[in-house]
Amino acid sequence: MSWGLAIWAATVAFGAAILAVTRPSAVHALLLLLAALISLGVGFFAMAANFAGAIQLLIYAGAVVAVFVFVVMTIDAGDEAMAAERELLRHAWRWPALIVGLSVVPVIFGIGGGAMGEGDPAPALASDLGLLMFGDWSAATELITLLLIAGMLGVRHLGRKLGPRLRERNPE
Amino acid sequence: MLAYLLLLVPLPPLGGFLLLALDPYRLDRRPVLALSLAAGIAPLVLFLPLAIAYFTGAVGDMIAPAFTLNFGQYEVALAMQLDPLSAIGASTVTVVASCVMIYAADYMSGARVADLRRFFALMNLFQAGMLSMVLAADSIVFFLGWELMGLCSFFLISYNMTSPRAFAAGQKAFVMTRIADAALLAGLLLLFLEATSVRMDELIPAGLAAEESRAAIIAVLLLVGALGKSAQLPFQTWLPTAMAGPTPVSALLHSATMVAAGAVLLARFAPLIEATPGVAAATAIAGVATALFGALCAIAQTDVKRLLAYSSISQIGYMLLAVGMGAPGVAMAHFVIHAFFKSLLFMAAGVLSHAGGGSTAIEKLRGTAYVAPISFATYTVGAAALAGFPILSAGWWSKEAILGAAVEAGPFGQFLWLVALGGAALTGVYAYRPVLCALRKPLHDAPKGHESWLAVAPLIFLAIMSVLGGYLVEPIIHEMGGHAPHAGLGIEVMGALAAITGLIGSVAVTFIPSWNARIKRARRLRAGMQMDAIYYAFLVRPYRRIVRLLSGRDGRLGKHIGEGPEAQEGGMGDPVGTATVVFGLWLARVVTAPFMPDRFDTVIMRGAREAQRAGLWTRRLQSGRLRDYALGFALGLGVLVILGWGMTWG
Amino acid sequence: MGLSLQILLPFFGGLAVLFAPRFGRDYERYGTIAVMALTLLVLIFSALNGDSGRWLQLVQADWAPSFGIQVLLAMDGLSAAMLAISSILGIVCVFISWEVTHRSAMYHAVICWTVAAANGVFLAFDLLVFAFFWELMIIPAFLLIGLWGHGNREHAAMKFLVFNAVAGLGLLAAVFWMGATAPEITFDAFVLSEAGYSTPVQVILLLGFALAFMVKLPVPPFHAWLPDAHTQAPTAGSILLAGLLLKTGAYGLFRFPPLLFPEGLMAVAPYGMALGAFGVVYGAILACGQVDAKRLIAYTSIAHMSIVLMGVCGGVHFALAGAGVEMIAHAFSSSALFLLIGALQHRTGTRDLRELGGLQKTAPAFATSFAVFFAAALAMPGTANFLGEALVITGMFQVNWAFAAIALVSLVVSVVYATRLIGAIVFGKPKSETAVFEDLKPYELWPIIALGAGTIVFGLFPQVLIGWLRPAIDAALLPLGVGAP
Amino acid sequence: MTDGSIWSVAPLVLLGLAAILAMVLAPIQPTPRVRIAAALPMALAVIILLARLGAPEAPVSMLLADDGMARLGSALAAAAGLGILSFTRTICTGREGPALVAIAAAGGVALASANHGATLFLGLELTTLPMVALALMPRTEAAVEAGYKLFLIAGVGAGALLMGLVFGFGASGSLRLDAWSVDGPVAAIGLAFVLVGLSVKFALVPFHMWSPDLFAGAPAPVGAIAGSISKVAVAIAALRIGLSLPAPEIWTLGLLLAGGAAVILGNLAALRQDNLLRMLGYSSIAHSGYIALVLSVGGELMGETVLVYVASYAPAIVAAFAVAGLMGTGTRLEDLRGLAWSRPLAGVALGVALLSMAGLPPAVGFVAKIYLFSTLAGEAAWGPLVIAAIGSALGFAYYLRFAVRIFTAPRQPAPRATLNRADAVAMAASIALLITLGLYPEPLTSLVAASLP
Amino acid sequence: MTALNILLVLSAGLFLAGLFGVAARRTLLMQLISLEVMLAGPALGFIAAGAHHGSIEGSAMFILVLGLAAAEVALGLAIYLHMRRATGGDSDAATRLRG
Repeated sequence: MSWGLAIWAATVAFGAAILAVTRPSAVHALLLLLAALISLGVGFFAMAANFAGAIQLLIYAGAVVAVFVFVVMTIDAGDEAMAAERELLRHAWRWPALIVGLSVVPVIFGIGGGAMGEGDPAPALASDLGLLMFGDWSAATELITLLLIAGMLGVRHLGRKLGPRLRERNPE
Repeated sequence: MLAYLLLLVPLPPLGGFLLLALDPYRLDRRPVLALSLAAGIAPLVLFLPLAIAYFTGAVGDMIAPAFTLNFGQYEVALAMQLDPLSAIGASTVTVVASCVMIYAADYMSGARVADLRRFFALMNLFQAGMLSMVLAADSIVFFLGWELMGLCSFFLISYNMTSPRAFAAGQKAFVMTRIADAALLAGLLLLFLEATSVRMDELIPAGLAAEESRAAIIAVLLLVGALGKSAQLPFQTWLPTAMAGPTPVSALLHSATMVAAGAVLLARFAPLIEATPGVAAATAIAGVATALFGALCAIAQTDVKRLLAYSSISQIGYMLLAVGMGAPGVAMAHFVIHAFFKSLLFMAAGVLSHAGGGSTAIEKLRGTAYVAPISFATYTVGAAALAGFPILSAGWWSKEAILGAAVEAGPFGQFLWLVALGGAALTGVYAYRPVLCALRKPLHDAPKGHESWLAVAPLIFLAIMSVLGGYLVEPIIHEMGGHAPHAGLGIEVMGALAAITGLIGSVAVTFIPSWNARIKRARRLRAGMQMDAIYYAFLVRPYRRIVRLLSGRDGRLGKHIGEGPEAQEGGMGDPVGTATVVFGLWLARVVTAPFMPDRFDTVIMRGAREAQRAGLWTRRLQSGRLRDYALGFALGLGVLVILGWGMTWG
Repeated sequence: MGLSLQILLPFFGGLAVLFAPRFGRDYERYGTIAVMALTLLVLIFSALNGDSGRWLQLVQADWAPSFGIQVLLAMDGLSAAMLAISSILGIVCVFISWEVTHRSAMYHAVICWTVAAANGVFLAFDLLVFAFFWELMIIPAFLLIGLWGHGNREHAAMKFLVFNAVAGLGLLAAVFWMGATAPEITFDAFVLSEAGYSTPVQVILLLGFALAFMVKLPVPPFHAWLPDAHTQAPTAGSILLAGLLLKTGAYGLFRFPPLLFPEGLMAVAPYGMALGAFGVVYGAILACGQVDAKRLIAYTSIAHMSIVLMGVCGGVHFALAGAGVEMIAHAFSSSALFLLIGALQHRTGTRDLRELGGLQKTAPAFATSFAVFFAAALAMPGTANFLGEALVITGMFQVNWAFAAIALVSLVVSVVYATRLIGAIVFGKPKSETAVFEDLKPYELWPIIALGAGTIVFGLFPQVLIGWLRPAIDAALLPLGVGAP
Repeated sequence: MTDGSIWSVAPLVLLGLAAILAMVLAPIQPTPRVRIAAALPMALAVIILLARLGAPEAPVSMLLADDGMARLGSALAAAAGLGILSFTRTICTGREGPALVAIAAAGGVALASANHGATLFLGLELTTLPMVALALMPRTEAAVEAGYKLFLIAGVGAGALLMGLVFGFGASGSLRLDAWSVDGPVAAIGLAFVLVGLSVKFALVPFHMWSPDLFAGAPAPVGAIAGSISKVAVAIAALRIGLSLPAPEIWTLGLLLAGGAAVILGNLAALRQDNLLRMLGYSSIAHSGYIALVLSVGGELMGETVLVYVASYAPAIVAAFAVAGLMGTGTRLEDLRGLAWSRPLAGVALGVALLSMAGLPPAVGFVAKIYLFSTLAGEAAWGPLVIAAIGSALGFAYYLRFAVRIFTAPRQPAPRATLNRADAVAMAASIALLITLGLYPEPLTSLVAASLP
Repeated sequence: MTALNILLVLSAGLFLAGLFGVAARRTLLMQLISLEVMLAGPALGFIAAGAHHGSIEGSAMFILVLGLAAAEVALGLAIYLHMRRATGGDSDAATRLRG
């Protein structure tokens, strides 16, 4: 349980995230996102949440970002798209930065300074997690599956060829 | 038991009225005439035995209660009574009414069936009204009869539907008599409050017992009521114009019964009048003044009916003089005699004018004496009674009684006697004018026409009564409890001399061309001293101006209210009403403009515009661009987090 | 039970009538008559075997206890008379609108609902329910004028709605304030009458109530809506308006001020009488200036109702009895006059007095019935109107002679406008419009006979009527501590 | 799993079953039959919930509370879901419509009975994602755009909620809502984040921007879900948080600011709207504002007022959307002219719904308004009282504008369109509910009083 | 300033970075990426708090967050592909619904 390594990994992830968000090119952003997620995974291992770390690396960094890469590959995000993006970005970031900055100050001082109460750090064992997820939290597990089903239903419908009636309703 | 017969007296004419007015069986001409006559004469048939029994002492005073009403703790018993005044009044009314009904049956034979039915229905209703007034034992039935007469006179005067003049005359008559009725009602109600009962025999003592000022006010109100109904001085202008009605109406209503009802009223409440000396004097003065005024105006008339109308006014003036002098009995005697000869004069004049080509102008009557001899003869007898031809005519006896009563009433009475004497002389002058005119040769075409026996029969009867009536004066006065005034031989001789000078004057006026011309030129006198014009200028026109001002007919008020029917011409002005609307609009505009979901859309649009501008601002906020939504989110987050953090400092 | 039927029967009857045309032609008319007749029968039945105490019938059941609202219906002589009038006028309305075909099912339903709402007002003694029915009453009348009126009907209907709704606010404000400040939230009129408010508070609350009643009465200066509403309303609308809605104002004045704010009423009474006196003269003068027949009768209604206001404020036994009788007499006479003018307009298409005339020749039955109600309009003795006015004048003599004099003036001025009305319509030569004029049809004649009989019978034999009103009058006088002088 | 707790979890299970059943049957059976298959378990869930209103508490797990509020909220959510099912037609919501509605109802039930961070988060997301999916169903450009806007803003909102839970978890060590200590800055900021998360779903200003576009663009069921299920559930969750936490300043102040702004902005923006759905969107923002004001003011009547307001708003919005669904998403003010004559049942349903939302006497909205104003006046909170008064006055203006249009005479007599039975039943039920409760509010008031501690 | 404070600040930082990304970037894809970054924030926060307090609920909540992220990616990309055809992937062009 080494807090130093965890903090170090988190700062790397934060830096990667900042860069990902500000790069004009989609591909660079995607790679930086991947880097951030991987470093988070390392942080989880550092905090002895091994199962979470594994899940993070395998599913989040692996599968989820893989889908992103697949989508980015299908569309040709060529350089003129990048130029257009840089153009769009240049004069559009001032206001958002200011407004989001509003809540940075209270977060840093409020959270940073806040008393957290001493906790007894203990490694998060996968067995306890299993017991919890299918014991007390069985309702939550059911609900998250329902959530995924909802997402799946939506995606499946969007993907389907338009039925005859629907096509005549919206010709495009 | 006999008392309930009393209740039956006014019922037949009432029944006649209902049958004729509602006409459930669609009667034809003949049945209508038959029914009217039956209903008209039935009260005479019913009442005469009662009257005779009463006068001969076979049956005493009696009261027939109809039904009782209770208002809260007051018991109000409506009833009819038989006492000297009601007996005399009722018998006169029934006799005269029967004569007029018979006369009318012939006179009106030319009218359409529908008009005939309407005419006789109203005549019967009138008779029911008059009888119930005379026989009433309580103030409510009295006032009911009183007002019913007013209503019938309105409809009868304007009987000739199509002529606007008749309607105007009817309306004027109804309004003026109604003013008097309002005063009478006030008096009766005040009396009721004094006596907490409606019965006459309790009202009068309560009126006497009332304290000074209230008794005076009540007496004055009763006097005004009488003056109005009997067309005495301040209210006399409606009677001459009322001649627009058919002759039988004039004969019954405007000579014998309705117009004289004022005298009956004063006779009924005589104790109250006498109790307050001021009012008694006022009654006498009003009477004498009207008598003089009536006589003067009558002289200048060119129309025989207007002449007779003014003569009715002056004769009733005499009755009021009698009551003023404290001799109601004498007044009632003159009422009876006057009823006979005045209705005779009207009916005879009617026949004569028919004979003289239909117009009632005196000039047109020339030569009718020879065409309708009987009616001319009866007219002459009537004129003699009117003028008070000594000894022979009944008029002389009743007038002498009045003059005698005036003389006996002390120095003030003697002065009034002198004036009354002058009046009597003038009466003589105008009374014989139509008679003498009828005797003259016709100017050009000889008048033709005939006299049917149906019309003439009542004339003859009345002529007889106008002569023999003198014998009735003494008993009537005694019946009424007064004493026959014997003012000594000198006064009677003076009276006779006045009558004779009247006759001579009349001959002079008719036959001396210069005097005749002066009468023709006396236009102001003919128009009743222009009293009519004066009333119109000072009363009617200002009232009309107020009405037009308030009802906005002059458009001044109507225009500025803006849209809606207020602006259109005609009866929309109503300042007080529109004031509230204008105030409401102003209030709406100032206070509740944006929220008034109402037709005042000008207000709404102004209110809505401010809300709309605010609405547009918010909708611009909703730009549709997702990034702005995210910015909004970030802003909200920032504010809340700062607040949250700030809170924990404290 | 009989009482709640008085309200529910016409209401659900109205609903049933809505669907009646499906069953056959004119079924909605027979349906409405049946409903009204049934309501009348139930009324007579419950009135006859009512107990002899203060109230003939009393129904008390709570409706929404959490808000302190309860169904509190009570009936005594006065409200029984009013309910009878509303049912009778309902039947009369159906008879005279026999030729109305435009949406006639809805038309008859609205008539039923007006009667239902008016019955609600006459019976409710829970102030909130009373205020509810008071506001509810405006809607059917608004529809009646707005949808079936003629000429500039939207303007008139809107003016009627605004006047009455705004006035209703006064009533609502007072009721809510009283209900809220009562120890435990209640709107029961009897409980609130013992609430013992101080005199100034009573005066303010009384003004709130009076505002609503005086607009409905109507008394100048709140009367601007009446002439417009009457001229644009259909005949049945005018009859319901004149015969029923005006009476609710009078009934309200008769019932609640003495019950709830006796001291307030005694303080305000002189001003009330002065306003009434002004109204009498003002209404009468304006009536003389009118060109439109219905407008003329509308202004006479204002004059007559001002007399009722004077009577109620008189605080003396005679004045209150006179006000009660005048209310009922006016219901009969003004409804009949509106009926006749409505029939006249139906045939000739105009109400302008300058274009009418000569009906005596062409329609004698019409002329005769007009004459009867002409007599009633100018308060001829023998008609109930005279009795009402005479009693009020007697009461005024006991209170203040000036007001009595003014009331007498109204007797005289009433002759002027009455003769002007009958002169323009019945007398004179028949003009182009009135040349061809078929006489009254049976369905118009029977209501006239009924209303005429009502006026004459109560005029000649008022014993029945005054006996009925006695308990209500004594109750109204009791709190004033006046009792019988 | 004591026997009592079986009944307490039964509704959630039944709704999950309904969702699965609908999903399975979707490709095989025609949609009406799928709708009935989904409707039956839902109806059973509603019945169980109403039956157990008085029963003793038997929480099945630490995640789901089982008190009166939860049951009433769940019942309302499930009933609203049932109502929405009636007008989820295949044309606008595809074959997967009923399944998504069932999922949303399950989410509503979970959120209503959430007293733990996890169920609060899951409930919130379970009501949002089906709405996004449903919004996408017609695949028209407008619908997809609306869906995307909802997707993104709701995603951001969920992120904020999670951050709030993280801070709360960090500060107090437990995710149970009633275990939060509110003294430190961390917990306060955490509560702020949670409030932001909830406000997004509650569509309070400035987080409301997705709502009008969603109502206007997406098919009717989506708006109905947003207006009824999600508003009911979020209101009860917020109520539960408000009741369990000892009056933190940020919570009341935040709700006051956001709520007040929502009332003013929602009403003003709705004033000149001609599109029915957009007007309903803005007015739903306003109604969330009223509830937020009540939550911020507090007082012993707060619970009853929120429950009565929500109970009176849900049927009204479902009825309004049933009619809007019938008439297509682009219905403008003009299209409503004479609706009462061309489609009597739909016209009356929409008319009564609008009257109830405006708060006029015959409908139950009037009772809700009485509760609202008596709470605000009772706590002498003059600011919110004035705002609420101005808001409802403006509300009269635009609601009556639409309501009057329905009852005015149509220019040309439109043909009488026939409703399918499900629509007719839903509309009739909502009219009956709104009017009877409006005239005789006793059952509702006693039910609400019983369900509160 | 315990380790947890720093970690929580960093997780808030991640969240705010994601929020900045959504607010600033116009293309749909970048907004979706920023959304993923935003959801990474709480993931870190839950794990850190769970570790600090030794409670397994952190990891459980992490799994829930993960589930949500997965569902959102799926839906987001599906919408992105569909909207690319109409508005060329630019979120500012998608303003049919406004006012």
